[in-house]
Amino acid sequence: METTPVLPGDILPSELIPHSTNKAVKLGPGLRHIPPSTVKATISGTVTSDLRKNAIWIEYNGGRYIPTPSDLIIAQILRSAGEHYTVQITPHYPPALLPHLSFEGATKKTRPQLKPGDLIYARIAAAPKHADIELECFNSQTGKGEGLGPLKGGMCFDVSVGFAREVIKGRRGGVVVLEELSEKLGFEVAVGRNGRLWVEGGEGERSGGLKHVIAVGRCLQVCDEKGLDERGQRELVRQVLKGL
Amino acid sequence: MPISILPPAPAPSISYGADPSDSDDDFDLDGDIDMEGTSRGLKRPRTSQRHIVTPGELVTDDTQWMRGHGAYHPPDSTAIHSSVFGTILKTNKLLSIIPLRARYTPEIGDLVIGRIIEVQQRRWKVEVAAPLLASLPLSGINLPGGALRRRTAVDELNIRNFFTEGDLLVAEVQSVYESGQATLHTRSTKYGKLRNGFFMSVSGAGGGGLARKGGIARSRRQVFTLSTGRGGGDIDVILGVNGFIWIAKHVKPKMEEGPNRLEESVSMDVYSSQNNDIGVETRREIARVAGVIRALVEGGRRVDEEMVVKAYEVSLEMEEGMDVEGGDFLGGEKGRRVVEAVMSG
Amino acid sequence: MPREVELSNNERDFILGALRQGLRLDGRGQDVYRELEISFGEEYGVVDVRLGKTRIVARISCEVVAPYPDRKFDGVFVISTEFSPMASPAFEVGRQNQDEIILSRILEKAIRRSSALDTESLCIIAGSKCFSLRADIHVLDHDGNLIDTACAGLVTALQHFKRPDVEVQGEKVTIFTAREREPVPLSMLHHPLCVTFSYYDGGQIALLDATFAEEQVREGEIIVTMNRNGEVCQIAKYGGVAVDALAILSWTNMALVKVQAMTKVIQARLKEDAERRDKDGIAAELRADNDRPSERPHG
Amino acid sequence: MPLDTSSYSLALLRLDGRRWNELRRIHAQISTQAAVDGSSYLEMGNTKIICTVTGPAEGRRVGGGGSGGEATIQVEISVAGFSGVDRKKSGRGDRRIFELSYTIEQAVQTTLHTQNYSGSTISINLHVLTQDGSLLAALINAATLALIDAGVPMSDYLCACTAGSTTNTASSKGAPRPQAALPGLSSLDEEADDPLLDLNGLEEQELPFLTVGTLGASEKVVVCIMETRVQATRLEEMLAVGVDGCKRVRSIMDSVVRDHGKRMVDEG
Repeated sequence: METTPVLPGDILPSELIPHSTNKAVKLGPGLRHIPPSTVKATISGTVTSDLRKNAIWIEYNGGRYIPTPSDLIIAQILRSAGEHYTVQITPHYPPALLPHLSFEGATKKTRPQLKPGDLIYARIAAAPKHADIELECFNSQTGKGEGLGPLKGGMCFDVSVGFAREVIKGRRGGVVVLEELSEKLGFEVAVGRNGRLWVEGGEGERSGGLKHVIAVGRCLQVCDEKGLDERGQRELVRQVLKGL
Repeated sequence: MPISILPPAPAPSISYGADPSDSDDDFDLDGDIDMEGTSRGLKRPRTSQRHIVTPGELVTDDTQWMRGHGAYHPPDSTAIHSSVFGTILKTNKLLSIIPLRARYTPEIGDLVIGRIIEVQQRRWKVEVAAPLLASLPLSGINLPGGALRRRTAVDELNIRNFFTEGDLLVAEVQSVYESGQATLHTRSTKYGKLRNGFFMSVSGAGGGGLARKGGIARSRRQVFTLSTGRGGGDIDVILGVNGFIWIAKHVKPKMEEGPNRLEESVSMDVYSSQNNDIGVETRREIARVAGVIRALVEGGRRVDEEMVVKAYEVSLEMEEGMDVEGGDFLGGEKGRRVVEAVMSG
Repeated sequence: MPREVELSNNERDFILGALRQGLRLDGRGQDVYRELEISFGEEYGVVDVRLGKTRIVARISCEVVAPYPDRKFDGVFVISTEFSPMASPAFEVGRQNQDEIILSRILEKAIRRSSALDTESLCIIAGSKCFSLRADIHVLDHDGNLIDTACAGLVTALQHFKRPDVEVQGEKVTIFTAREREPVPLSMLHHPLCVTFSYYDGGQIALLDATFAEEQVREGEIIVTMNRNGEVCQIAKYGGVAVDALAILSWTNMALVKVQAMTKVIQARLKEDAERRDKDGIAAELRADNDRPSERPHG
Repeated sequence: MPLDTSSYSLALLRLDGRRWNELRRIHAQISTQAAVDGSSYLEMGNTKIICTVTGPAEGRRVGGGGSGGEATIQVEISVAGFSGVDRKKSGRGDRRIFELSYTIEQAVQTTLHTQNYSGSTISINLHVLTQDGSLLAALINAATLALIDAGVPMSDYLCACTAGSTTNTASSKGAPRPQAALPGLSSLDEEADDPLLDLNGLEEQELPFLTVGTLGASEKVVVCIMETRVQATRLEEMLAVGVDGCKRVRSIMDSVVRDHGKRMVDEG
């Protein structure tokens, strides 16, 4: 995996663009194709490519989350209207729609009854340019929940969008905090690409449970703010665990 | 009741603690309301009509009572306190407080008069003086061309041909949501658009029960026809439970009503907003009825068929007995005299 | 359109649950402030205050104007607040937010009405000339406790600011630039600071320096403004859940301790800055003196 | 307007002849306006307020989202130009008025049981006819009475009054004490000072005071606003006197409501 920093307007050198004979090159966020064969960066960040998938995109941190189809996100119910929930992904984006029946095994009778303010872990089903964003909490092909759905209890922590992406990638993204923490503490995590992390400390909100959740949240936020490398992260985890 | 200018009063003593009203605070459940409702086996809930409670007052700390409307438990206590200003109503073990004055709370089956505020895709939003606007779905009205006709997309497009913003209608409360929002229907020839008359409203009529004073009482007949003197002809009076009143010229239905001909009677005419011809005499009598009702309200009396009819007759008598100097206006002193005459007679 | 960030039910329950066990998300005790960081700008009266992520810039400026006709012996002192949209998605430019009006009212009462600033000292010639002092408060980031931060920022800025020196000869007024004469610090009578208590469970839990999330789940707040001499300048409890009168008294006592501690931090930072400037100040003055003769021939 | 407060210590009578713990005459009426859901007229001494309440009724949707299932409360205060000593036209954007209405809004929100009225608005309109001190207290009391008349459920009366202190060291006009003065030194001459209940306009201009609003006769404080500088040691007395005053205000308001109720029941 190569990383080269680029600025908006930079023309990508052709050696960075994966060349494959049988597959078309896929351009990801932050890149723009100008025919016939020029690729320009539209955002500053590092060029990242995946040769296997024949894809290239720009990895960047900061800015707002822009909903992209098939992203997993943590969103908040605003209200229920008609046959949809109106859901907020970020405060800066118009609300998205989540159909009442987009849950695993949901029928009119058995669908989850969510109140305003409840959190859900959902996938962006479609993000059309000029219409409402649609979410789903199950795989529409298989009908399985795949871990999506309402999030009960726990706590939600805000982190930067880039960090959330790194957490999803885990070790590959250079984040080892969760692994390190999980050796000592038991907890459950959901990572939303919209920069929200949900942490739940297991059964019962006993003092230990709450404390662990707070500790996990603090580790993640400090990591994000200070941009710690792996060693720094290990050190941080060691300190926090000692504090418990 | 307007603000009265007071004569200089002697400064009240500071010792309000010894105010006679305070003795009422020690309201004794055994003495006042007893268990009369249950012990006598009455079906009808009984109220302690004379006893007034005010917000925050301890009603009872006996745990056998259940808390109803207008009452609350303070945090970490099982005692029942009143949250409104009103009288106590007991229904078996349920203790509720009926406010003396409140906005209208819709109940299923209420006959109400409303005004269309908003037209939406498949329904109207109707102001009925309740905390929330009531909704009248397109499916809740009789469509012209027979009751069995199906609602079509064309009807949805022409929704304003039936009712439009500002129209008045009389309807029945079909259901009430948990939020307190009412759904109305006009699926009867009794209900529908109002015309040929005069609208007035009586505030603070809500609250329900027997405690309602100076307002419209829920009674068996909310709609009645009054045959007036002085060439006025028949006048329809509709007393909406929500405090809205409609007084209009009586118009005979065009067709004979019969169970089988109901469908035909629903023509587009029902939704016309055009008034019929109304003679001067009729107009004057409509105004008189309105004046009579207003006098009753100002006098703090209940408004129902009996009272309205009686008061109307008294006002006619007074009119004939006197010179016509005061005109037909029934305000102020004259109104008070009408009310007094009704109460004494 | 951005909308106000509302906490999810999960966060609400969690924060409250943790508070009931004496835990705060950032690990502080209930009566512990975040670290008050103060830095000064190049000019006098420019102060950047941070309390955790909350950040406020206060700037004092002054000009000479005619005093108000009904207050001939007083200078003019205006406090203006601005919430920048970058602080929170709920803030909009140009539209006054409810919190903004309340913040400016509290500052008004805490500093102006308590006569922390001696406005009479701003008068140059009664009825015709006086200094008009303007304090601009800019909220750059909002993570709770805006009022305490803004008040600390404003009071620090007022102490840091220096107005130009003036000389009055009859009707003639000479205003000296900073080069001609060392500017004069403002005359302050006392230094009020705000302490906001956010309470939960009917006053059983009281938090100091609540973060934005903690503010959103609180039942009510009470803002106490005191100076280190133990004078209460202002108390504001706008509604909220009822609390015991005794709790209010004990909170005022606690506020005094916090105000005294905060005053110490502010004074220390002011002193550091003054020392740093003193060295530069002398150097600058020397340079100015040397420059002057050489400029003369041209003038 | 300098006020000679020195005479107080001699006769222990205030300018208007009251003792320290005396309320002014409170007169109130409810159901004064026929066209609204609830109304009241209140006099606290020479401070006179009319209040009308409309609702709960469905108002214009603000924002779009339901605000947590509670009714919205709107407070509007209009101060008559002739209400004060100087004829003044108060503008729309007056922050002081905004603060008053914000206070009432916040105080009423927690006192009313608005959970049952989600989506509707209760609007409270207050008109100040004359002002002679204790304005906020009078506004709160008038609003409470009008809300009771409108039949809106609430936990208890929200009643308010002011309490002051004859301490003159910290009044806005008084010579400000230099910073160096130790708090201990000044307390000697303060011992003769008395707390005062229910201040009138003149006293308010001269003396430090606070407005307390309590929930019924309990000692739970809903509103506490103080805008003048005072030694923290004086606070306890002022609060105690204020809370006690609120209890008395409650019993006066309660008797007004009861009298009115009795008349309604008797007449109907």
